[in-house]
Amino acid sequence: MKVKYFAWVRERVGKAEETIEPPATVRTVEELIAWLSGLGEAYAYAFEKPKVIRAAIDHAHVKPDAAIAGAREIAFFPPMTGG
Amino acid sequence: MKVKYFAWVRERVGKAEETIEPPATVRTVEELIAWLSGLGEAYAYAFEKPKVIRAAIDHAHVKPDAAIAGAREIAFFPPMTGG
Amino acid sequence: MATPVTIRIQPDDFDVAREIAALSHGRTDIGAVVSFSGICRGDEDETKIAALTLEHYPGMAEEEIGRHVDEALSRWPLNGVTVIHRVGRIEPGQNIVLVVTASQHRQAAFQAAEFLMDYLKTSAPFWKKEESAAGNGWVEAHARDDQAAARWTKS
Amino acid sequence: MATPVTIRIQPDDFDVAREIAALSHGRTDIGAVVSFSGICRGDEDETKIAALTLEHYPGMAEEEIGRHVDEALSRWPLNGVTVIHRVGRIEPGQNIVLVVTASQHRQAAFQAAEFLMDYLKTSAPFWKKEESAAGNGWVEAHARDDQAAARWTKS
Repeated sequence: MKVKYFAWVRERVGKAEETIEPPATVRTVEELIAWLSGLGEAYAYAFEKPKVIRAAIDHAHVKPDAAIAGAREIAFFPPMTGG
Repeated sequence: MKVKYFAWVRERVGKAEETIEPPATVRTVEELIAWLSGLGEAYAYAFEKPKVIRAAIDHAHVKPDAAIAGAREIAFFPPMTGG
Repeated sequence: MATPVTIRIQPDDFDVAREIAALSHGRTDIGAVVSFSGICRGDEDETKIAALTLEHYPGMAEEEIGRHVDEALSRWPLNGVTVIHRVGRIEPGQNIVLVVTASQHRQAAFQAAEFLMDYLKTSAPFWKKEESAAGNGWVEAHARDDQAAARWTKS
Repeated sequence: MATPVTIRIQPDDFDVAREIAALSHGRTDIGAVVSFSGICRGDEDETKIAALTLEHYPGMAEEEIGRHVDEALSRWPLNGVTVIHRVGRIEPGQNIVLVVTASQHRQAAFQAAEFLMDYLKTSAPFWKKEESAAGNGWVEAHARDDQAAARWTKS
């Protein structure tokens, strides 16, 4: 599945997007965040405060307990500050 | 004192302004309306529903019981419909 | 610096962009500009309108708008206010009234513009006469406009 | 006729007057047009700002704004909606965002514009980075913006 990062999540991870293949035991957005945090220091830093991170699946906002099965694109970003 | 009329009050009275000299017994806006109503058919028609008529003294909205003593200019008009 | 306030009553049309620019151009303390344009509609409650004619009470109209602008300035932190009201004959599709408010934050700009429009409708001395196929007649005041203005009354 | 809706995300500035005219020109069913312009301020909580850089999530940003425009159209009788959000580097005094709403009556136009701005602030995927003398940093979300958006939640 494709993962995208924005704003300081992108800066901390050090890339704007990548394709990942988490194990089948990773079923929800919060489980995916925990799994990503284990991929190295940059990820651990980006996701050090998981409650602050917002997520979207296929361009729609989702909650931490949302299932990731079937997702084409998952995005992680800080709270929005547009407008 | 100078009196001004606007919108359909003006049309019914048949003039935009005039100078009047009501007797000293006419002390409030509602008493002035009653006195004006007695000046002829046009006035009676203009003021036939006194509760609908709005008044201003020296460019400020006033209530029917406002005193007219000292007024330079009194205006009568229907409810406003600008904006 | 005193807050710039412009109040104009004029037969001529206005240019919304020019009025917004006049309030905000070259300033870096303004974060939000709200404009409201009131436009003459071609029908009112199913009646086709050919035109409106706006009458006003010269002198009082400016003063009454000024009092409500002062009230808005005392209620919200505004960086500028412009109110323009046209008078005379206005055809469907043409502008009638413009309110522009500028502030650091959007809520103040929105609320001040709504407040000013509600009071323009109910307390500024302007009257509309309609020309329609049914003849000419003075527009009646709407109870809903009084209700809209009443919500700003401090309790 | 379907209500005209324009949603654009662009680095270029916009022209408020042109956007208002595009919504209302030649139409006689519109009585009220409200525009909101959000402008880059030169200071934020006492810090002098040199510029902002706006990042967005292409694809989702347009869709998320579209969902809120649809919601606005279902809540209020609107005759047109335009939302333009700039991205890239923006200096103090320059435009960031524009919302224009048109309706027969002013309350619908005002409320829809406020609703759209509140949701743009809290749910459209845009992020601001500030350049200031203190260095570059991402703007933090304000609790007051979440509160502003929460008031539209249907209970």
